[in-house]
Amino acid sequence: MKKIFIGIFVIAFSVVFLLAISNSVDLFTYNDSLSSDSVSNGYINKNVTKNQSEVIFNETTDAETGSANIVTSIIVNYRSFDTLGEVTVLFLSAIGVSLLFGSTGKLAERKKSGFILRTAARIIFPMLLVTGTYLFTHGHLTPGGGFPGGAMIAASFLLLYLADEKFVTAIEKIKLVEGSAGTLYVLIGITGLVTGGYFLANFIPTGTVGQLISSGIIPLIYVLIGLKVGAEITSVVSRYLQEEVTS
Amino acid sequence: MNNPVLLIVIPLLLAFLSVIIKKAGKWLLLVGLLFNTALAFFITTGETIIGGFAPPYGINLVVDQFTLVGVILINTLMLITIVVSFDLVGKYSIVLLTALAGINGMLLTGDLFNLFVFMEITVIAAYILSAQAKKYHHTITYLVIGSVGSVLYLLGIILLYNLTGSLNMADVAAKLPLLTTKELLVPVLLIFIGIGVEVKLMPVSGWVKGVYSNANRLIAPLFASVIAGTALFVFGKLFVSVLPVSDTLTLLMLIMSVMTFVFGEFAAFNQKRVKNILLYSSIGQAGLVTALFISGLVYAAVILLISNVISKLIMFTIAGAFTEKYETDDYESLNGVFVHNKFTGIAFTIAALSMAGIPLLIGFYAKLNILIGFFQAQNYVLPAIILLMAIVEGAYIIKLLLALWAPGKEGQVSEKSFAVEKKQLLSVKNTIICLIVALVIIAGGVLIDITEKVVTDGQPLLGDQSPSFTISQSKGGE
Amino acid sequence: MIRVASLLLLMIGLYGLLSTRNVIKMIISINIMELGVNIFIVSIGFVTNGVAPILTSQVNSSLSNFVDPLPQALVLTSIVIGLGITALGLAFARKLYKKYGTYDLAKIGGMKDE
Amino acid sequence: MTLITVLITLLTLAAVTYLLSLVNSKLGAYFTIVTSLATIVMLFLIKDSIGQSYSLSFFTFKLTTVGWYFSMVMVTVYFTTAFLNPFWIKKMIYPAAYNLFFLVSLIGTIGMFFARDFITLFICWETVVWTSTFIIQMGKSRKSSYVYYVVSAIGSMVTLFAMMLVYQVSGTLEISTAFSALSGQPVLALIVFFTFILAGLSKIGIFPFHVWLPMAHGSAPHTFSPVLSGGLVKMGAFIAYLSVTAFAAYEVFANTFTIMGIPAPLYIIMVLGAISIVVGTVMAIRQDDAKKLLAYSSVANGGYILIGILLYDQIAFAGGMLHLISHALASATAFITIAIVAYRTGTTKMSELGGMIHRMPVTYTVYLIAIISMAGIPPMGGFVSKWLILQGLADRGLLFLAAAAFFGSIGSFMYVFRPLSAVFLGQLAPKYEKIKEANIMMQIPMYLLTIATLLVGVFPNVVLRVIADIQLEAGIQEIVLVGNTIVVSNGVLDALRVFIVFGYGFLIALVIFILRRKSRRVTLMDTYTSAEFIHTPELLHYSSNFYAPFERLTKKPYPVLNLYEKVSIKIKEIGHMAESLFSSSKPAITIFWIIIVFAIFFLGGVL
Repeated sequence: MKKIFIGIFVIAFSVVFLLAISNSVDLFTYNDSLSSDSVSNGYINKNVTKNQSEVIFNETTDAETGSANIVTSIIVNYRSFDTLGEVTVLFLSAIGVSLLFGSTGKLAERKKSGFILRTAARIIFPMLLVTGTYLFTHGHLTPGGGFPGGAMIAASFLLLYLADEKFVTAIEKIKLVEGSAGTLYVLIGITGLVTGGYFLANFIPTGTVGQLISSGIIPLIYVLIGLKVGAEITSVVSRYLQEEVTS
Repeated sequence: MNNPVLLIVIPLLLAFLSVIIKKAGKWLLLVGLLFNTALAFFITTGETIIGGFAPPYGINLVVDQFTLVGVILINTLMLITIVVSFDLVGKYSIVLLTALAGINGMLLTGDLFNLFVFMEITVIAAYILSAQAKKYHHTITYLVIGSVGSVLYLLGIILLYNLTGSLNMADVAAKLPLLTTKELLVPVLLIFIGIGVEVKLMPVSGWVKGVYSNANRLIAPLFASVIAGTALFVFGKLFVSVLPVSDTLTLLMLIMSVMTFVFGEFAAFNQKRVKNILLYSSIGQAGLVTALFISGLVYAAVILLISNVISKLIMFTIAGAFTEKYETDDYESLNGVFVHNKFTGIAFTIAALSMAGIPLLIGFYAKLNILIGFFQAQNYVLPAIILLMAIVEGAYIIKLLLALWAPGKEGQVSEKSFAVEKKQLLSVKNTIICLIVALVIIAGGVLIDITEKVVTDGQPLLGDQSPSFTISQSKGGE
Repeated sequence: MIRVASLLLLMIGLYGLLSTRNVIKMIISINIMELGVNIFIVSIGFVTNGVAPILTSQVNSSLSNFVDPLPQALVLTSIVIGLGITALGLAFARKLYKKYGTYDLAKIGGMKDE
Repeated sequence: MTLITVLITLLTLAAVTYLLSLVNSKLGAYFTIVTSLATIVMLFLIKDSIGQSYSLSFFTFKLTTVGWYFSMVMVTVYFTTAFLNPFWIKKMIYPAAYNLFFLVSLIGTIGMFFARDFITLFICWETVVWTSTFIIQMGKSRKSSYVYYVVSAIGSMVTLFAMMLVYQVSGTLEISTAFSALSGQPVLALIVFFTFILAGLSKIGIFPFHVWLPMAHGSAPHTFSPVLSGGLVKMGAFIAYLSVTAFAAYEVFANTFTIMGIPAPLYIIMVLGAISIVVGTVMAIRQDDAKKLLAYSSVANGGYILIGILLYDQIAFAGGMLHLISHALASATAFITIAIVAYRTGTTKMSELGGMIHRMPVTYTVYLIAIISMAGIPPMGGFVSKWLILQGLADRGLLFLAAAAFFGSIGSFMYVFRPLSAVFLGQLAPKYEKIKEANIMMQIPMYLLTIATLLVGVFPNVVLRVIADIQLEAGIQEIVLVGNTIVVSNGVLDALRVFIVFGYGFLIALVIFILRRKSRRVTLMDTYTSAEFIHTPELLHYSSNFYAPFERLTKKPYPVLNLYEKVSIKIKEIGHMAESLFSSSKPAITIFWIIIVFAIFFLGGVL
């Protein structure tokens, strides 16, 4: 009964909310093209600092950020500071989880996994690892990047956990990866500050748009992010699994 | 090397490093705090671009006088809080370092989405810290409400992005006059509620009681003065310089702020526990500060904010010590606790009196500025409310002080023998720190010309045009 | 239409928060709200007949009709933050369960704090 | 020597006293005597430079006759009371703080009386409020300290509103010029008048702000009650003075509705004064605690002072000003004697005392003279001042006020007589057989105050000359003084002649008393009890249930304190409501509020 009232209440509010929000945003029709005063035009044409009208795949060189994936260029270059914060958020929640659970090192009692899973895991684990690595090394060229790549690496470890009830990750080593990746990210930023005058400035030549070795610090950072995210999520997962279950 | 970005980056770097060098965590925290506090004093006003991309495209840090005050104040307060309760830091040094980075990011950033990110960093750190009390259900409440707040804030800024095509604060502010009030209603409201959760505005401050009242000597002042102060500075920046909306919306926001102020003070009057009194009083004061920001009295708001966070720092530290030593903070069971801790008591009293607005303390200077500002704006209702609340405020503060200073039952002459068992509340070092902070409260209220110079540096804060009280004014006819 | 749907997801999340006292369900509700907002953010950047903002050998010029890349970048950040909060929230929930033996906030609120 | 030097010297002395008290609290207490004596000396030294202005940081001062007069009254009370400090200081929980606050409150009052601008006035005012609040808590009750603060805060906060309002209208904080901007704005002036005078009303204990007096006076440390009643209450009179001089109520309200020739707002305040006289008198009669009784008498006398000052004319104003000093002296004396009795016996409850005249004759005599003055019986100071006030009221034909004043005069016989007979006369309780007279150090203030009371009573013109200067300063007609006589509309008053006549009468009575003395001393246990053993002889004491018949008449106490309590409970209820509505630990409630707020905002934004 109570839930019905809440339902009616929320429905009524939804109507109000949709009416209200329709003043600010058109709910049913979409633009045909990007509006000219949006900042995104600058990102797409890579002409925020340089006077450049068009970027051509595999031709344009020395663009202000050489990433073919524009979203990546925003994440890791134009708004890289956000990403540093984002990584920190993940870092912080990993720390939070580990602080909450403490490191008992003991495994929760788990069911023994089946033969198929155990066998398949051994095959799939390296594939996942490789795919994850591929995702973050090609983040500046193709969809993907550090975050999905890292998540995939973490997934591969989760798979190991599922497959082997005795599997334990060396949390200390994971932490080392986590910490040093983060430190390196900041150090890259500071190097940018020292050499280019801006924190996180792209101080490496950006190369040709579309090449693997291009776009300056972007792949570098994405690799770091990939490692860091992978390490963090793995650490979160293993914390959950290692936490002693008190009956 | 006085680049403000270092305020954010160095703590982060140290946080990452302390994962590797585990044992050095506490000392790295101290290094980070000292570095930040020292650097904060050397920051100059101006704009810092990050990544080399000019503002509407890249992220920038904006340091104006308002932010500068915030940065110096908040970093110093955080240093003091942590130095005072350094023994309680324990494993939380990384969290505190990231919180330090997040707080500085919130204060400095000139980008709406970046603000969201740093706000999340700060808030998540706050969630983790609040769990130190082991009262996980309060933390969950905080987490749920906080997450809803950030979701709403995010929705708000994305709507603003849709309307203006930008996320940069200055850029958005420049494009706002082209928009109608109707269009702005929802985004501004969403941002208001989103920030309101952190600022502790009344209907959305449900989490505050559970979290603050169970916090210890380290966490309570950290929340009540450092994080709350940061949230208020951000509120001021957003609603004075970025989203200066007008008309009905302002009126409604003002009503909500004043409601928070009145109800907060009333609720504080109703409390028996020291921390509860303080937390409701800080809710009330936050309401007053937001009301001042919305009314455009920036200078008065900043002074009130400063006086309030400094007072709360001392008082929450000592209130935390109460629970630590006596396992209660009900002021009636702490009868005469200051008999044994006179200097701690003096620091507490000065802070409390400043909160009650007694003359020659900074709280009174704040009150004067508020009154002068409102009267100048021909607003007579709010000063009346503020003064009536000052009576309520004074009433609960005097009740608290009397209980803590003067042991004894009604009808009996107050004597030492009636006081609670003798325990040392704060160590000598901490007492001295508290007294020094209390001295700042006095100095800020007496040397008002210097206070004004330090706070404004001769420029109006965020274009504030309201008058402030100066020494020459009292001379009137001369 | 997708915008309305995403906002309705937000409302479903709100409904969940209003109607449940179970911590896990609350965290799920928050996830639904975040999901709604994330979809909404992406939909803000949507351009009719637009292509993904990636330069490839097929779409090789920046003058193509790209969808807005910025909301996509923002949404990535927002997702990760959501993930962090969820992880933390679940950890709290688990500690809560260990301590009180229930996920029901109302029951816990009634218990005496020791 | 300038005023600034004086204030800085005093602050230094206060600090020195504090430091000395930390070493030896008794030494510090002696030093409070030295400091207050130094204050008197310095006030005399700066008397020549009256009319000059000074400033220090944001403090500005102007040396005025009225300020000087008020300061002298205040410092006299402080000085004489300070003699008691050494004996009580060991009993204080914070002796050093007591000494410091004692002196700082004195400095605060002096600063306030010489304040030239509102901020200085307010700061000094609040300083006194807070220091005295902290002193009162060292006494018997925390609640009284709380009530004292709250009532004071009501006054001072509302007054701060008035000050800021005036500042906004006039653009200046200087008291005299700021108020002048109000002329021609009757509504604003009305608001400012009522809000400004509220501080005065709350401090002088005018109905309905009198609740704090009996509580605070009754439970403050014995050494502070004389200061509270004799001194600090008079700060309210100063505010009343400002409201008729600087604010110029008579001119501002000249064109408004008048009652009996007095502008309505002023008349309302005077009626409140009259009510206080009645309430104070009636309540004083009912009290069992001597200090509470005297506190209620202060309420009544505050009413006289207020009416006198607000009448703002040649005679009643002089009367009010004179009553200020005569009540200060009498009340301080009475409180000091009660304090000494309490020092020796440990109680201030009249039903537990009695017969002290046998053990403390000096104290008795001093108390007698004090209450004679307080009741307005010639030839003491209170007579002249009350007579002048009544004369002024009669001249104006203000019958209601005059009736209240007469009632108060008659009632005061009843209440001042009660402690006299209950504490000093009658049978001595067995447990007090061994007590001694006050020692010589405690006797000094009694002698000083008695001499002062007599001087004011016999040679009132010494004081009235200063008052005439004040009247000159305030711009009203000065009181006419010829030699030792006061000239009023229907004749002259020669206080010396009155004294001589009464002196003869007293002598004759004394002679008869000594010659015809046949009384036998009856002890408390000397009772015919029909072989029953008396377990509680105190109940047989005639001072228990002293005014029983009268008390039955006024059985129902008035509900003012209840009003404050009700407001406080209401505030708590609202606070509780807010707490339960907005501070739920359930997230759902907060989400609900978010939705509601959003809906309200949307509707408000659209409409």
